[in-house]
Amino acid sequence: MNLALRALARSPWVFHLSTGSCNNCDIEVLDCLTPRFDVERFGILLAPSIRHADVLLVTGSVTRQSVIRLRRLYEQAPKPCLVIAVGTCACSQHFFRESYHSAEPVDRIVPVDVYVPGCPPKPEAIIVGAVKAIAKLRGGSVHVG
Amino acid sequence: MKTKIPIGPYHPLMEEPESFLLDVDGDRITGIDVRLSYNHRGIEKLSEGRTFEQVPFIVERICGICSNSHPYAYVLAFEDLAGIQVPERAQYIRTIVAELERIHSHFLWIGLAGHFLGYNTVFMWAWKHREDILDAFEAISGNRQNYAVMCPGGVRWDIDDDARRLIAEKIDAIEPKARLFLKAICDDPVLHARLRGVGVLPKEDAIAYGALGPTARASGLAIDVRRDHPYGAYDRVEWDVCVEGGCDVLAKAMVRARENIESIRIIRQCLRDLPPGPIRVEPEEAPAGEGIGHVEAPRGECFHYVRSDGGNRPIRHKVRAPTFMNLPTCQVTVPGMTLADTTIVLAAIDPCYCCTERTVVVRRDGSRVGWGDLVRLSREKTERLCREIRRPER
Amino acid sequence: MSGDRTIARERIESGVREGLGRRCLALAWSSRERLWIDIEPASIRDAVACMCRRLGARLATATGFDAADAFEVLYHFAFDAEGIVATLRVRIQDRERPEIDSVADFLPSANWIEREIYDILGIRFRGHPDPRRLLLSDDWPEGVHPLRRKA
Amino acid sequence: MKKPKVRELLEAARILAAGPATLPFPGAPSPAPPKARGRPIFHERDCVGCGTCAEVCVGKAIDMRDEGTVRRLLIRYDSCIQCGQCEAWCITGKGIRVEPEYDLTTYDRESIRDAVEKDLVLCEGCGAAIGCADHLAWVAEKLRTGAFASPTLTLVHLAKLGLGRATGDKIHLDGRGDRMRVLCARCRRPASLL
Repeated sequence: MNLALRALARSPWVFHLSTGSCNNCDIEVLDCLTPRFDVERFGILLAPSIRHADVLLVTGSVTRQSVIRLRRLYEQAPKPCLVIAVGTCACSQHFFRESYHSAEPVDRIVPVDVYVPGCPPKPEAIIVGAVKAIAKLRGGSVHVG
Repeated sequence: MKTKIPIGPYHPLMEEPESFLLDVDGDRITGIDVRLSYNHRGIEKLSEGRTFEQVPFIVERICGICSNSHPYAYVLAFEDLAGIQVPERAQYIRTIVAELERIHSHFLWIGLAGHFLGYNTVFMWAWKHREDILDAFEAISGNRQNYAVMCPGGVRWDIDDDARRLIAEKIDAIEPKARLFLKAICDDPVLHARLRGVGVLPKEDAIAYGALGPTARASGLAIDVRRDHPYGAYDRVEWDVCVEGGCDVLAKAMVRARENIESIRIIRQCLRDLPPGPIRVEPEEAPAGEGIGHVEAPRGECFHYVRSDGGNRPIRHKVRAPTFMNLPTCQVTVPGMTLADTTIVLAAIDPCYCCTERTVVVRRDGSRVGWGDLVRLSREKTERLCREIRRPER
Repeated sequence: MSGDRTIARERIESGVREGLGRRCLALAWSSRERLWIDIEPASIRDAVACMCRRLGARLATATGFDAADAFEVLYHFAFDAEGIVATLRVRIQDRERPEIDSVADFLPSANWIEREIYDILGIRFRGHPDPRRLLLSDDWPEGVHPLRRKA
Repeated sequence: MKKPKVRELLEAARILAAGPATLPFPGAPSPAPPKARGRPIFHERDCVGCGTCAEVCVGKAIDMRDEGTVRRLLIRYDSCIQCGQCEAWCITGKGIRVEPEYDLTTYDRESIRDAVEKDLVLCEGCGAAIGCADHLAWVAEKLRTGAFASPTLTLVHLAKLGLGRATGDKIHLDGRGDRMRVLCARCRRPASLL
């Protein structure tokens, strides 16, 4: 593992992107930053811009209007970039599959590394997701490209 | 110098995507335009493919923060359509859950407002205390959010003695915190310097734009669905409608902080008076017809219209979320403000885009001033004010 | 409380009958708090003005509905002081070019409501001050309206 | 300026005295309360394979498929919104149960699923699936003596109890002599009337 990857694994910066969610997952993601769960103790920080981020955290069911933005943001992200899909919407779109304004699930648009299903997932589950993402990074099997 | 500044749709802290286009002259904002669609998911259409029993789960996912208000308005509309009388105990449980939700939503807002103003301690404290309410929800309904409490004809989860004790405990724990925030908003000089006279929505404009909830009540418009169109157990408990005449962001903050106290009062009385009995009636076949249900969500009136042709699915389900009416008021409140004040003025209506669009997300490209920059500007202003206010005391 | 409600109901009913006159085609109560009024599409501006200005109602929202043979637009008004929700129903018979007068010029709260109905049902509001797309995505095809029934 | 600051400092001191609010998770487990709605799990013993859960599932996460003599119910957790409808409507009340287990994180969303397989009863006349053996036996037990009105239910129930043979090879229907056989509704008509 090279130095950049090692540094990344020690303090991943996360860019949070909502592609048409109900807000629950987004709030649970923010909840992870608050005292009860406090992921900052693992060096995880929310990044203000995708260009500074190591992890793209996607919530929501990917609407028609947001699909281009999702693709573009992933292109702008410095690689390697991990993608975490948080919530059942982001994993499979569940009933939003049938909606006229839904595009495709996140993993058809960008490669997803870790899925965190749940509606919404508990903050604990999101933390497990982050831990698994870092473990994957250490294992070196991340999409680099 | 006149410029156009796009904000959003994606920025680091506001959890939802939205896009504002500000016309700016120097540091002053002269116009604002809003673009929705990023969060539009087509829920009204999805509803038509589900049975009346399943619809609450869909509307619950319109918005995570009002994940009780939308199902509540829907079941009221369904009960209006089918002429169902809901058991007394269910009415009380519905009221308790609705008020718990209001507390958690207002704490969330107070936290975010604190963050935008540069008081991150407030953000951390408010969100920490909010966890207590979420714990209570998890114990009653099995989920921290999306409680799935409402069902046509009653409620799905009972509040037994253990849950009752737990809720009472959590309420007792959160009350001093709610009072602390209320006092801070009442007498903190920095907050006053920062919020008074900012984002003014005169009463006439509030009426013209059809503002709802705390946004309307902060402009002296005394409307509250809970009192005006009583549902649940609201006409059986004592509480006050919180109205402020300030019309500015401070007044909106005051209304929310005071409503926390009122909600605690309502929950205490409901827990005390919780009558025994069944928690739901099996709804019979819905007749052809139409029904309207509306409830006071934390952000204002949440309005649902349901139409049936006698089958087991709605043929039309209309959802009107409070932010849909509140957001256009930014046409009045934002122009004339400085860039540093924009964040808090926009945040003051407690916008909820997922509700408004019931379904989508957006973003503009090209050079853009991010929400992050605006939050930074906002914080710098607070710091400056802090220094100015501190100085005479030395 | 119930006594007050009866008086309020009578007051609103007579107010509507006086204000709308012959434009009111039908008027019915479905329950103690729900009033339904049918009017002609041509008189929508007068009717909305009467409800909001003369009777002091608040426009809660409007619902568009594709009733197969016609389009319906339902304007829901809340009388907060009386605890009553009144609904004005208009039926637009022209399925090819459904049109109705906009009320957004004198009632800002109707602005987004009408834009939304245009997006999802394609009912054109004559004289709308800002008839742009509100809810649907930028790449949504023109002339397709998701809540219309398939012919 | 001073008074509010004193009040907030007091609060800060109180919080400091109360100790850390942060959960030790993931260092220590953080179990959800027993009522929490996590993932639903099939219980083979109590599931009768009726398919109600697939019918009521809001997220369409449960898939029901009949293949040969086996009915397969499959729940995909990447589509499950944990609403608990499947458990609420389960006809035995125990066939699918929502467990408070919340950690479903995975690298591959195809891997998170649970399935149950149930034996189908096929019509001896046409070979169409009538229902699951357990389901028919469950209905027969509910109906008690009333089940004797239906040879299909009776035969399947008796076979379940180890008395006799329920399903056999496909036969050629020739009138009332075939009434005491396991038949679907469509084949039952000619067998009873002709």
